[in-house]
Amino acid sequence: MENLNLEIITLITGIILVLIGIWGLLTQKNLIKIVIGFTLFNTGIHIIMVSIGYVKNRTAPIIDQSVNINDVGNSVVDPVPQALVLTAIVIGLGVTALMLTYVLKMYQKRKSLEINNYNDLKW
Amino acid sequence: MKEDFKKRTVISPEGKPIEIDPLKDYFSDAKPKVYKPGNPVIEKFANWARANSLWVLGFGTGCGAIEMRPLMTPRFDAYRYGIQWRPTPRQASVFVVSGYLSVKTLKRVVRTYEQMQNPKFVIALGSCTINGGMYWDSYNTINRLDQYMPVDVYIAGCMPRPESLLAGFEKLKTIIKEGRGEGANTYAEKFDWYKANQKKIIKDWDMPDYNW
Amino acid sequence: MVKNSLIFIVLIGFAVLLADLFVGFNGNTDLNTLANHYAVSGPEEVGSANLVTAVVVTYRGLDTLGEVTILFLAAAIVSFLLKVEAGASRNRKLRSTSEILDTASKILVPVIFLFGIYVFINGHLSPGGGFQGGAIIASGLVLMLLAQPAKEVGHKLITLVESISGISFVLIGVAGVLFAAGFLDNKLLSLGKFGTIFSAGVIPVIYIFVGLKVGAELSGIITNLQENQNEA
Amino acid sequence: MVGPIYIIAIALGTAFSLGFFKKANSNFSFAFMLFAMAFMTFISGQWLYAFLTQQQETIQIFTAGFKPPFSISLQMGLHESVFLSLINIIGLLAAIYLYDQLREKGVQMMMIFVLLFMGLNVVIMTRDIFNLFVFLEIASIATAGLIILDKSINATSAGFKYIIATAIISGILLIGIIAIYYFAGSLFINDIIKLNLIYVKGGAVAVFLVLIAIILELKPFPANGWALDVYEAAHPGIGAVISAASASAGIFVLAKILPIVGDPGYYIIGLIGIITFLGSNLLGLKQDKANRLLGYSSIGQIGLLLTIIGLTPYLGDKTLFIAFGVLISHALAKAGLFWLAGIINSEQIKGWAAIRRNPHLLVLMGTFIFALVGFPPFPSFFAKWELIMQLANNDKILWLALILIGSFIEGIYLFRWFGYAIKGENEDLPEFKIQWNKIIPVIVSALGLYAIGYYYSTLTGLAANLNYIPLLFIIFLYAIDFLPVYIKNTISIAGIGYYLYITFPDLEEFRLIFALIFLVGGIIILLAGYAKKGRRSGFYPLVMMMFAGLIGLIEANTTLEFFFAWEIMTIGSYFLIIRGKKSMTHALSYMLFSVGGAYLILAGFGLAHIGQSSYSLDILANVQSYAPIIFTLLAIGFMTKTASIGLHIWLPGAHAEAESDVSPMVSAILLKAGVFGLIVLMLKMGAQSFGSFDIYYALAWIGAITAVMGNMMAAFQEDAKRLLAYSSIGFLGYALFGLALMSHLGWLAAVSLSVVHFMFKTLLFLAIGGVVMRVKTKEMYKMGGLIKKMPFTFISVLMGIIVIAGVPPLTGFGGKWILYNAVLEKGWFLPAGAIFFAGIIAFLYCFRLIHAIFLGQLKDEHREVKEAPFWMLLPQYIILAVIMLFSAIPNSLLKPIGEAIMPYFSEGALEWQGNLAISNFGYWNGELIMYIVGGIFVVVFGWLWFMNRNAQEVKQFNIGYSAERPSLPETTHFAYNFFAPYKKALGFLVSPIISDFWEAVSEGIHAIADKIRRIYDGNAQTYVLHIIAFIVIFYLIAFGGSYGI
Amino acid sequence: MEFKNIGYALLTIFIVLNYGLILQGVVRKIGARVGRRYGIRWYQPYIDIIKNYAKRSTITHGVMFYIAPVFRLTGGIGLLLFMPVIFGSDIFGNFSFAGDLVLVLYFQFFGILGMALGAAESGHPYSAIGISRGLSQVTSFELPLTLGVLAVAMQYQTLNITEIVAAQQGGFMNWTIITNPFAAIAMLIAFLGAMGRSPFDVVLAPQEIPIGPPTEFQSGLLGVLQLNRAIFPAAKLILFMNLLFGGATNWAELILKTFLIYMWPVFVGTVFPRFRVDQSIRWFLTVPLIIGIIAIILI
Repeated sequence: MENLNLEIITLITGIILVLIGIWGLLTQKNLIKIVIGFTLFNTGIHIIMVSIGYVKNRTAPIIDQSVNINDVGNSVVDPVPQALVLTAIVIGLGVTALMLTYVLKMYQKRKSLEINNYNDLKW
Repeated sequence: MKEDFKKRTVISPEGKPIEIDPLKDYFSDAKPKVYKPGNPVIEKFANWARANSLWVLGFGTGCGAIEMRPLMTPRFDAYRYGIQWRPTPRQASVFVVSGYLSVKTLKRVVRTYEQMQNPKFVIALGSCTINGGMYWDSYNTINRLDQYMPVDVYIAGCMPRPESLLAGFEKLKTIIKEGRGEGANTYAEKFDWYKANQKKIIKDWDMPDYNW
Repeated sequence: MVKNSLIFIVLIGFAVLLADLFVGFNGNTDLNTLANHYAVSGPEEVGSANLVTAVVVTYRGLDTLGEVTILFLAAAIVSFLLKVEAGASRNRKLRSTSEILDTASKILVPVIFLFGIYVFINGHLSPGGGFQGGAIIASGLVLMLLAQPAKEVGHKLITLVESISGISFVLIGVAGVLFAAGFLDNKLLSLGKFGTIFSAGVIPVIYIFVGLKVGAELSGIITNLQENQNEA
Repeated sequence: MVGPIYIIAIALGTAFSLGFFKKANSNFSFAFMLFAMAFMTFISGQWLYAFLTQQQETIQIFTAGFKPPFSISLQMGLHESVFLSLINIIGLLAAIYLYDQLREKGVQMMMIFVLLFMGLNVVIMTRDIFNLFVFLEIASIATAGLIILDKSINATSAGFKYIIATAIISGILLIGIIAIYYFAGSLFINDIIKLNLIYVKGGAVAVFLVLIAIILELKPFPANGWALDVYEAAHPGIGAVISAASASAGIFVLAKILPIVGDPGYYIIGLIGIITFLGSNLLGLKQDKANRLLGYSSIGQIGLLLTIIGLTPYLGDKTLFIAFGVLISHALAKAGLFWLAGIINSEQIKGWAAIRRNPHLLVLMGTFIFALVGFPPFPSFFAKWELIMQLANNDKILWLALILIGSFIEGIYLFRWFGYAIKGENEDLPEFKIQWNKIIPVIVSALGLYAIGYYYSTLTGLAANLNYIPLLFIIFLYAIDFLPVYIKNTISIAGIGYYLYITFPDLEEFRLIFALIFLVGGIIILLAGYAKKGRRSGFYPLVMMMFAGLIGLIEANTTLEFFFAWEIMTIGSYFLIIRGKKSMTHALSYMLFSVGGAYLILAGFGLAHIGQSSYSLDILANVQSYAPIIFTLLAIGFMTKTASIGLHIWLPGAHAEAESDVSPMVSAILLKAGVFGLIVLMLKMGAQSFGSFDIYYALAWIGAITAVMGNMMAAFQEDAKRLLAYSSIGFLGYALFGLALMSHLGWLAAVSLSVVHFMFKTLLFLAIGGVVMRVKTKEMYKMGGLIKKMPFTFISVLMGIIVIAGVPPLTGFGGKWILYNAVLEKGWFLPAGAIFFAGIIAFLYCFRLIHAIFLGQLKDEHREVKEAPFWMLLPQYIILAVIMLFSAIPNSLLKPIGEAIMPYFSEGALEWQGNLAISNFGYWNGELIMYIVGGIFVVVFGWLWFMNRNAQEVKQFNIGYSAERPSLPETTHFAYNFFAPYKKALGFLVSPIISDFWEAVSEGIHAIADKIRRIYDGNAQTYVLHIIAFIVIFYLIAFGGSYGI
Repeated sequence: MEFKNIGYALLTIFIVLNYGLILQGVVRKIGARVGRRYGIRWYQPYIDIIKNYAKRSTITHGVMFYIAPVFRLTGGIGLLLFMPVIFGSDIFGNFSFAGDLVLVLYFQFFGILGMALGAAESGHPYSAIGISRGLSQVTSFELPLTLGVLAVAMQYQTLNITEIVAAQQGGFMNWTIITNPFAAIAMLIAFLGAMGRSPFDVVLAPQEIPIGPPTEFQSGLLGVLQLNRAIFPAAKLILFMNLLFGGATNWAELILKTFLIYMWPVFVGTVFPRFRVDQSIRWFLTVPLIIGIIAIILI
């Protein structure tokens, strides 16, 4: 089990979160819970992203006292996934906000959070 | 009058109303013409042919009709005298009125007679056509046929046997050959008189005066 | 039940797919070329101590612009969808809050705001940045609205901040095209001395606008949601 | 030039600034937004211009002052500029279209709108894969915002489904991107391409995830329920944007990342594409909501595009040409249709009947429909042509077949819809208003289709020779549509006449003969047009379109020209047919058979091109492979127009319900196009057989059975025009039989019968048309006795039926005589027996036609009917004169035809001694027969007349009627079910097996479609499940068993 | 064509007309004798025709009604004149140089069609019913006839009737009926229908639809039709004689052969009762059709 490093654990956690998120998204009938399913899915992805960028035994890519300015290349983890995950989080935030807003609007119109009440459009 | 012969208004395809008078629009109202015999020589030849080609209208008006059928059988075989049956008045030349005539039948008989072409001949069969016979005081039969159309030959009897009929045809042949078979012309000449008689007895007169 | 088992089967398939994807993943031991370039040359080229900031704001500035735009879009859609129609009754039933919360919030909110501003101004030096700072500002607003539910937050102010900072961000980007090497070029301003507050070119400026903008956008979303809370 | 980066700057600046504006300034803010859109359009347009005309090189735009891969870079090249221009123009038009909505809903919507287009623009330009993701998200979120434009519950729930679905998809995309980053160490697409990730363990899956996510963004079947709901619920203006702009961008993105995947990707894309194309169109069949139907069609078109992209390896450098053609047609046409939907504002497609209150809108709708189906002169036509040619060349027969099947299914519902628009009930439908801002985009996109279509045709050297002059004439006629009918009629006649005059010297042989049928025939029939009053709106452009197609067929030298003309002719005739009363379903079946036939022709041409570089029609003579199949395909294609048995069901209704002077055009002239096609085909390809089975023998039997069945069905019709229509079917059976004989005499018979058929069918249709015009019914038993009211018409019908019956001395006999000789020469006696049997059956319907209409009892209502108008009679008598000429001097007709045949079949030609024709078997002197018969006739007549000169004229009820009298003409006229005993004996032969067959096919397909579409149950979770399952399934397909795509 | 041809043609017509009338009389006489009657006089048809011409009045329903008999008689005479009546005779070859067998086959319909038109104009429903039956029946027996004709034409490799007759010269073993029996049988069965005698005479059902199509014709118009009834069957007999029985080199042979051929429908007619139209159609399209197909296959 020596392979079971930090990044592997987080990666697997991320994958499991993704699967749990999808499972929730697909099986829950409550709109809010579906949104929660989505956020789990999203979070799982973010964790996967961060895991991918991790380099063993290194520190955050910020040049301060703990990082030798002349040996940055060998002391920090990959900054790119971190930058990407920042963007992804913000996008996820926007999407979640939109979902909740739509749910709110739907609830206002029909006073129901049951997803089966919203399939007038079909076929 | 039958409903169909009353005047009616229909709408034309263009949407205009059209007045229809069936009796005028659908029936010719021309009067019959008198056709004088032509050149005597030709006429004599023609009369010979007419006499030897008697096409009888197959119209059983009364009970006497039963006596006409045997004429076609091998026993009497009227064909050998040039007598044949025709199903349509258009092509027939002899009209055998076979027995009594109810008023209703008279109407049909008159109509049929008028549809035959000149020259045409009438044989009246049985006593009833002569004086009404046993029905002389009946409420709905006529007594004398010759008041309604010219009759060439009467064959008396009730019923006359087929032999009498053959004799009657032979008599008719003689009459035609002598040029006396001009019943059609007589009918045209005395048309008004015949019509008056017909109309007197036929109350529901709902047709043109002459049925072409 | 059939449906659930179907979902389960599909999910297993998906899990297999993900497993297949990462089966060869064994952790990194070294930076790849790209990351190495950022780590080694980043401080020099961009002048930002926070390498993530360097990547986010400069190298991948266009992404950030898009990111801000997404928030902006989300805010606009939320505001559009939840816009309370003019003339609709606004008498919301609000629970009164406790004195403690009210008082505490009055003390804390300015501090939170200040902290937020600190975070985005120092975005190029320390962990944090425009997004983080904006989020902190918005959290202050949440506290304020929790404490004083009846308080009307000026939408106009939010919009104004949002628009001005957004336009400024774009203008900085365009200025990069006009006066420097490209859109959102960092070297529009001098890089300054590495590790100080006035360094890293336009990064702090951009982060200020980003912070303001994110704060305003999140605030907009929050206030809109909040104003709708009893409408349902 | 203004740099592409300014598109972003302008769009963002505008979006952010819009926040300053208040609701009161909505006009100003709209103008501001519109300006931004216009400026974006301008930027992309000027780049496009530069690329097209000034050999501009592709440029890279670096951001942040660094080069990729360190920073994000954008690219501007020809392809980018094309897509940007297309998208931005659609955006600009959509903005104009949404003027009311955007103003009313406030600045937020304007921001969202601008940002959507900014997102799409960047998505196209960017070369960074993560940046691609970000801006795809912008576009998705903006779309989600636009969907809820009217805030209705349906729109909101559709928006929710959309967000959920796209969020899942983008999550997948994100996983893929991060994995790619992990494996490639770069986000710069150009770098990634170089790395060939699919050969890296895990990398292949990463690439697959990105690919499948992008495909899912394009809404492949069946993982696309959410998109359909969006199309249905969203405002049509938004639907247009999604369908036209977003989809175009998606396609571009796919093309952009495709090199990362490399060759194996083509297979997956092609597979998904064809499934989508077929599946979506199939489900569209059952759809009766207009917007949703457009959704199905959009997805179908995207499927086609995916297929094309997937087939890139086979299409080679033609891929771009094909894909652009399909895409541009799709984008403009679909946008136009969505915009029209917003104007009509009807949920159901039946409600589109309202559109014809404004005929110009109908023209626009027609433009879009025909562009979608791929008719000329639209870009899709050329694209489809090229696609089929290339596929055939690469021996991709299955793909070719599937694509044509899908296109055909799409045609079904589009034309059904169009049929409702032209012919549906529109009495009770609500009014609609046409606002300037809504109509301008529609007009622009229609004009754009024409312009691009023309431009497109110049791109292929092949299409450069296409003759557009007739089409310009059509446009001219459309422009003067407001003039009264006699002016337009004169102009049309003059136009045809002039065209004949200028082309006449170039024509020879069969081309000359058929040109004369088409053009002289057209002029003669058009003469009848003078009988019409008023404006006859829209008629003349359509007539001219049909004639343009017909003459195009004659003039065609290449397969493309031939097919182009064929399709033009189909359009024109379709409209002519659908103009008739109650002709909606008939026009639809006509169109479907035509489209189906056209696709067979297309496939045939495609296969014929295998291994040949030339496009001349002569390639048919040097076919390399599949010769019998090509022959069969083309023959069946042409036989849909000649309405051979099995393919005839469109004809009776179509011809019977058409207007009185259109029936002769479609029956007497149009059908000859099929004959002409068969002639060309047979001349070029010669004898063909499957193994030892002679195809021509089969054709002869088909012709014979067609003749028997057509004539027999004609005999049982109650409707006069339907009778004539079936008679046409029968007659073309003779022609087919004659052609199949492949001998001098067979062809002489076929061609002369074609000429004669043209004459008498024109004669009869015009005559019967005149009668129908007067009596206002087509049921023969409702007429009767019209000889006294319409004697001139009677004479032409009399002559017409004598010609049909083939009774000497008129010219119809000539054909029969030649056919007998040809049969004796060939020895195919059994089909010949059927042919002659059919000839006798022709008596039945001939007599019935003339008896039931002109003889017998005149009806009450018709007692004041007038003779047909002069202008209807004039063409009849012109033709009558020609018939008498040909009858009296048969070699005036037969000699030129014989000479035309001579170069191809010289064996067994007729020997002419004056008017005496001598064959190997017999002889025939038409002139002499005419004199003899005429002489006997005159003598007998004179004698009879002398004998009976004093005959008493009587009236119609003066008949010997068993001592009774008729009472009503209706009950006296024996005409209904006239051949009752015949029906009793042989009626089983004409039981509608074939229509039943086609109906069963149609119903079966519809039932399948109805079952399948139940998968779209309206639940967002189901849709997500579809997406995940789609990914998993294609993962299994791609990686199934072995590793690596 | 010269004017003397017209004279020859008139001669032919005269001979055939008289032959036809006498044949009619004789056949009816035979029919009567079979029924053990004395029967009509053999010259009765002459008297009937004269009688009809001697009618003084006529009615007409319109132009077509008037010229229908003309069509009919023209059809009959034309059919006769387009055939070589006597093989090897210039005089009685008539106008056979104008067209071949196909012309003759199709010219039959000239009269049928014209008659149908005229009868229909009378407006009489019975006429129309009769025509409906007649045309239906014609179509059905035409199919075996056509197959037979094709077989015969193929056998002799010509459509020229004179050549067909020439090929049959030299003894009865050369006649088509011997050399090509199936075709001949098919044609002879079709011939039954063409002659319109029992069992295929429901067209003229005398009492049901008073003699069918000509029900309204009378006087001179009927006379013309009667002329045709004499010429037309005779012409058809001559056609079949030419095709199947070796033609005739002189009038005596012609009269003998046609008389014997005529006995075929006469005897069949005397023995068999009437078919309904649908029955006769079915019958013609089964037995004779199959025989015809066999004939074709056997060529």
